[in-house]
Amino acid sequence: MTSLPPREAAAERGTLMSVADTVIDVRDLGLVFETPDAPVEALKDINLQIRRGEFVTFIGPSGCGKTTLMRIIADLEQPTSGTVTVNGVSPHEARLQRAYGYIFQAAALYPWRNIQKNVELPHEIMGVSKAERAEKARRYLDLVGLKGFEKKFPFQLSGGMQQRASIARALSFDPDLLLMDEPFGALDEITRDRMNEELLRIWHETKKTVIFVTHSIDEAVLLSTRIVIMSARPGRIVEVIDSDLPAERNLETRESPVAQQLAHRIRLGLKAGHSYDEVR
Amino acid sequence: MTSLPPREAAAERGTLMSVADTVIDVRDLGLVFETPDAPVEALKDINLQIRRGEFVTFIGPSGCGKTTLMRIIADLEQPTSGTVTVNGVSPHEARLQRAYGYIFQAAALYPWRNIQKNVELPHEIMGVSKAERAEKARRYLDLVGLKGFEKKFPFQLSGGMQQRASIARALSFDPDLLLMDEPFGALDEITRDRMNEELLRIWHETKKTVIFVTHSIDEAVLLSTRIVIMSARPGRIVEVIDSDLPAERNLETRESPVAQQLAHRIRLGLKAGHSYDEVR
Amino acid sequence: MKQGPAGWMVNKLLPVATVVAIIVLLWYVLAVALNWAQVSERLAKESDNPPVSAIVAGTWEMERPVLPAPHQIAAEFSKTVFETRVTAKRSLVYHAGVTASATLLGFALGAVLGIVLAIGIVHLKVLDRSLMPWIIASQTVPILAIAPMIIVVLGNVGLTGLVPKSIISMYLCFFPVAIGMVKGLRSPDPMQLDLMRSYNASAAQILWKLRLPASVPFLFASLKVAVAISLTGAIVGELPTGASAGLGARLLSGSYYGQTVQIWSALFMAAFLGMVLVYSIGGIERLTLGARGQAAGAR
Amino acid sequence: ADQLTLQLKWVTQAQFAGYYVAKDKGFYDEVGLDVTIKAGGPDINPSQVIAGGGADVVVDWMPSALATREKGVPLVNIAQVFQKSGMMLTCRKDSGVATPADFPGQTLGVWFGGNEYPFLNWMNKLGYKTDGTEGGVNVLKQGFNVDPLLQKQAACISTMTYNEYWQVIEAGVSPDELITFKYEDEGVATLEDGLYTLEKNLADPAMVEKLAKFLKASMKGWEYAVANQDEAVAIVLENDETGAQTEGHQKTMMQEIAKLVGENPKGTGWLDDAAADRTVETLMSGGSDPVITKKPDGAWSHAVMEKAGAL
Amino acid sequence: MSDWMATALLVAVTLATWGVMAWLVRLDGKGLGRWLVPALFGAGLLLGWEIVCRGYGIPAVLLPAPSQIWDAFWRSLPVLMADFQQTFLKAVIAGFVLGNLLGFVTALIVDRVPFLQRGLLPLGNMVSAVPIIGVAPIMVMWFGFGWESKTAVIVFMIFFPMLVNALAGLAATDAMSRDLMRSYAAGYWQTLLKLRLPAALPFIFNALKINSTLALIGAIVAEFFGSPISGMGFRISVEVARMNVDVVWATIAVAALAGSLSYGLIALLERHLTSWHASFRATR
Ligand SMILES: Nc1ncnc2c1ncn2[C@@H]1O[C@H](COP(=O)(O)OP(=O)(O)OP(=O)(O)O)[C@@H](O)[C@H]1O
Ligand SMILES: Nc1ncnc2c1ncn2[C@@H]1O[C@H](COP(=O)(O)OP(=O)(O)OP(=O)(O)O)[C@@H](O)[C@H]1O
Ligand SMILES: Cc1ncc(C[n+]2csc(CCO)c2C)c(N)n1
Ligand SMILES: [Mg+2]
Ligand SMILES: [Mg+2]
Repeated sequence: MTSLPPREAAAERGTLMSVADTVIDVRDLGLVFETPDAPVEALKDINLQIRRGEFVTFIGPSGCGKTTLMRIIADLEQPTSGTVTVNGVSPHEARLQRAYGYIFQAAALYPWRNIQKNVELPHEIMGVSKAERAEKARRYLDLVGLKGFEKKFPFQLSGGMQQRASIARALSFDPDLLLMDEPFGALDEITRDRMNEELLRIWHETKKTVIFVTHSIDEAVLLSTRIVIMSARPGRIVEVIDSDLPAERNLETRESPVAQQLAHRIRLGLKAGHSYDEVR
Repeated sequence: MTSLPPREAAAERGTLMSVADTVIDVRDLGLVFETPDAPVEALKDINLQIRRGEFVTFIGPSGCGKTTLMRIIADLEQPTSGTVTVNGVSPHEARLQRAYGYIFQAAALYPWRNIQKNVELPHEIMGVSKAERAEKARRYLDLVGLKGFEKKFPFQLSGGMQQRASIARALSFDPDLLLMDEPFGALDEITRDRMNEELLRIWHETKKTVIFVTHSIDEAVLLSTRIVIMSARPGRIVEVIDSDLPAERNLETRESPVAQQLAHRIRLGLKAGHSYDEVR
Repeated sequence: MKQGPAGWMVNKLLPVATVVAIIVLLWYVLAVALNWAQVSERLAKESDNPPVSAIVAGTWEMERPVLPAPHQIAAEFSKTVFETRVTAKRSLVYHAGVTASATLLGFALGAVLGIVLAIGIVHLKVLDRSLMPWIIASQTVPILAIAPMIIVVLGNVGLTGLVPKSIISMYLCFFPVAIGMVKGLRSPDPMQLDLMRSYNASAAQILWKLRLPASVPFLFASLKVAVAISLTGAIVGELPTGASAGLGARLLSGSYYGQTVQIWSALFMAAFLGMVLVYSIGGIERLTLGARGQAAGAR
Repeated sequence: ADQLTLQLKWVTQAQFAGYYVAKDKGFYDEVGLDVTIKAGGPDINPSQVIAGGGADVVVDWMPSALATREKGVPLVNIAQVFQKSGMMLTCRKDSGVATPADFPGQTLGVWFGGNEYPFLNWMNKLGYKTDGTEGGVNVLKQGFNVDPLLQKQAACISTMTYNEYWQVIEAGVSPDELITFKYEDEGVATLEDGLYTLEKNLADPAMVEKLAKFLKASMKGWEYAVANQDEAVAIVLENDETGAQTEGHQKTMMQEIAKLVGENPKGTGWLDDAAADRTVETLMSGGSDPVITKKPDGAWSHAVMEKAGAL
Repeated sequence: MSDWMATALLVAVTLATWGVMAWLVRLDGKGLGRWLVPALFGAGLLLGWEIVCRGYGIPAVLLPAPSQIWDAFWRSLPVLMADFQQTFLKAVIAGFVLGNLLGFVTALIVDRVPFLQRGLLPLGNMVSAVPIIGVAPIMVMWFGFGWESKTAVIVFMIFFPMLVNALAGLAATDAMSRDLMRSYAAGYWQTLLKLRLPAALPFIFNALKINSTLALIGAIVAEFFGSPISGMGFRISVEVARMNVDVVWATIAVAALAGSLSYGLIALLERHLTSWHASFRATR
């Protein structure tokens, strides 16, 4: 069970890596939710290092702690044990530096703002000029296929459209670190493919670090440089798989034997770690 | 573009069909949303008949009107043109007869009820005795893998767990007609497979009629007797594909050449009807 | 929602007119019941067996009825509203104007104070812990008891007329605003807050862009209550200075001289004023909510 | 002109005609004073206003002024406008009250707020308990108006000869249905409307001078009002900001007020020491709960009145 | 004590209180600690008050110092207790229960019958604006001098806040939750009981809290317009005129205590019944 990406993979993408390049460093992390009845051990003994420019995917059964882990990294939840650093500083400081963009599992649009204004929100907060943020919002809404819906309110959009608006919101302010919690779960296959292509392109061009949660093995294979397989109760990492796929990818890459084999490995890992049967 | 299922397929499943067996009859349906700026033509010229015991899947790009169509059938939205009957009566009367169970695209759990109580809700409404509904809730929570979470409140559950609770809620009161709007979108592959198996089993045993929305072509292939492919702006039906798969299915059925071919056809249909490019 | 004038008649006017008609009818009956004793006694002195019809008619024509009949109130109302110069001291419009200005000033002050306090409480734990119980306690101080003291003290420092009344209004009406706003400012769901945290939005930004918009429904429910209370406050403020202008003074002197009809017409004026105020808030609410497209729910 | 503020005990009405007349007819201007008249109301306590510095002179009743004095606000009577008390108890004959002996078991409306002392004293003299126990009288705190009598919620209510009594009459009750007990007649009368100022003002010659001017002009106003009642009523109505007073009622009031102001050989507003002593006596014999516990010293002074006479 | 000394002392007390409070809050006490901060705030307030009264020589008939109020409290305890019984235990409790019930039931009816919503609500708004001091004499006229008229005034006063809030609450469900109920063909009462009432609870508690203080004020003020010779409003109006301002403040203190305690009770109940509401979780 290795948790550092092999140098080769990184070198292949033409990035020079050093210790300073460690963006996320999670050590012996644990989190127990205290609830009125029994405490829930959401995460246990999590160790993980993520380097600049990596695309790491968390995959695992529903309720295994993917969201929780991501929230800890984003300083939205406090671990009960262990340490986390983001860019060498605490998640708290990293958040204050606006180090990341977060796409939530639900769209989390503000009902009183129309779609355009929802996408402009982070820019407003970060003090971007009116003209510029309007331009950016338009561009990214276009990117996610919501042109023409700028003036609509969230309740006037379908589920998938809401989710796309929230993706546009996070991408548009161009953070170095992207935390994406099942961003494409509500999209149809074709739209999803487009979004995957766009994400690959953006990641490749901008060398962002991406942490990604998905339930789709295909998606994990297509996008990731590393896949973290988790299991539930307590949530822990059962396997970390490095992808042998080249940095240059497209939708066809999924069909390649290497990809197929990778998908198989993930499926096995998931099966092994799946606690569903234990629970029933 | 045919919209009646071939007698053969029905016969194969051993069901005798007649006109009286038409559960859903949609004719020349259209719906235009009036919004302060421009009106949105969500559905146009929809014609569709669904017979008892069918498993019909709607698939199509995000925003094409799948949810809207389902909501009309459920009498949660009023069409602006055309007619719909459910079990020979208007959707309104059908709703009053509690003809269907609806699983929403989002979990729609009540925040003030714990999970057990949320699942018991329809039973309370339908006047099921305390002991019986508690028993049913427990059984179905177990079925969706939420044993041990009965006393938790919705905010203490992960996204996928919430969705599963809402599935348990709809299945538990055993309606003849199931309307399921992307029920498994937030689930991991393995859990999803289990849920698919369960759904197949329930459908087969109880001869329910199911209308199902999904973005997963594999899922559509595995489950459906008929697949309705829709396209957006305006939302209309572009193709209706009858499944040649046998009634007896399991997860492996997906790998069969017939299934593969079916998936390919769906993919083609989706591509043809996909309006994404037009929009950009 | 657009509707023609006919639609307006059916949807707005007809229901109100019906309910009003029923109330007026009941009112006449009640007037008979409440005034019966006095009228029958008076008539009994004149003739041995006064006819019922005479008593009933008498209950609607009393000079100092227990409950005046609607037409008596209407007559007094029209006399003091329409047949009097609005600047004259006998004009109800003049008195309503005096009270309305104190109400509005007090309401504005109170709303601002309530909102500021709520913002403070939501943001500063010290205030949340320390202030809240005392804000509540402040409202259990019977204002009428300290209203004269306030008026006296403010009078000493040269503040007379509008300001002392407004301060009493403010004292009463900041409370519902503060309570409602604390709830409203805390109503955004955790994910919406987390989104802001992920942007490292400042407290001010969270306030402006999330908490305040989310609190709007609470705010308006509170404002409607507050404006009604503010009117009460202004009128209470007019009580101790019973001889000055305003609806409160009108009520007091009416009450003092047993001029029931005058009391009731002042009450109606106050009620009418209150209705106008509450409806103005409602109108503003519909405009804001409409602009946010929140009239309908989420899918 | 010198500024001076007068706080009245009640709303603008003929009870205070003298001051409004003095202001309107320019009597205050003549002596070089700019007088502000502050109307009172049910919850304005003039003594509190003057203690807080909100007025230079107040119109108050002696019982409450003396009680206040014991509480540490050194009020001094500088003039006594009303020579007689106008308070009485007005009862309905049909309630069965004919003499004070019929009071036990009956409900009596009483004004509190400093005006209850003479009543309590009276009951004490009659030996009736007022705490609601058996054999005593039932006391109600009467509000602003005469409703309790009209509604038969009380057998008797407190009235002033110049005001509430006539309201009962105006409400359609004929005088022969009523029986009245004047406090003057029952020997429990206390002095009512007088002018009070703070003791420290009397130590300041300039202030005494100003007050003397004020008294002179005010008494001139009173004499004018008594002599020209219709004009005085018109002036009062003119000054009534509520626009609620009626001419008829105010004319009756003015007539009755004139009787209370009465004739004093030493001039309008001269305090009769004997009457003051009687008031003190009445207040000190208040049974278990006397209003004042010791004889007040220097609670009234003729100095200003004398000075006014010399002007 | 001279003016500037008093001022200096005042500033010192203010700063010290704030400092200690801020420190205590950082400690984030649970249980007893939670009450320490408001208690300290109150203590600071009282100390400041005492300093102002003594330092600036405020006459006791205008504003007595807390120490004097304390004395008056113990001196007149039996009287205060009788007043409390008359006003709070009789009028306030009855009025609070009745008024809230009436407001709530009216909200249900108005919500149910659209015709009434359009016909009665405008008039309800109107009635709400009728000032209590106009109503109080009328209620005394109709219901007599006893506690019943005070109860009537309270009912009148708190009816509207409950109506408005309950209506807002009943409308506060989101569309999907309502659709769920529709999909079960749930009847009116079922939707009410299982969806709309729980969703309305935060609003209803809002009204209950506001009303708990309004009820007390209403009763006290109504007593100004006629009462038997006991009751907190009676005491206040009488003792103001008798210049026993310390007794007035002692009565006010009793009122404040009773009001705060009832408010606290309601808040406790709210926390218990609506613990699921975001406002109780979002403080992280
Ligand atoms: N606020 C909370 N209080 C109590 N338990 C919680 C809370 N939030 C999450 N949990 C529990 O923590 C566990 C992990 O939840 P988490 O949301 O991280 O799962 P997940 O891996 O994201 O699942 P999914 O794929 O379904 O979104 C779950 O068992 C859940 O019940
Ligand atoms: N209340 C509404 N007001 C205005 N437009 C609406 C409203 N509801 C839906 N629409 C529009 O109707 C169209 C169809 O929406 P619908 O929710 O049915 O899509 P869908 O096929 O379910 O999409 P998804 O897969 O993303 O859930 C969309 O363009 C949407 O913007
Ligand atoms: C609440 C109340 N308290 C006292 C009085 C008595 N009072 C004080 S001054 C004055 C002059 C009347 O014209 C009267 C009667 C009252 N009426 N109402
Ligand atoms: Mg999750
Ligand atoms: Mg949908």
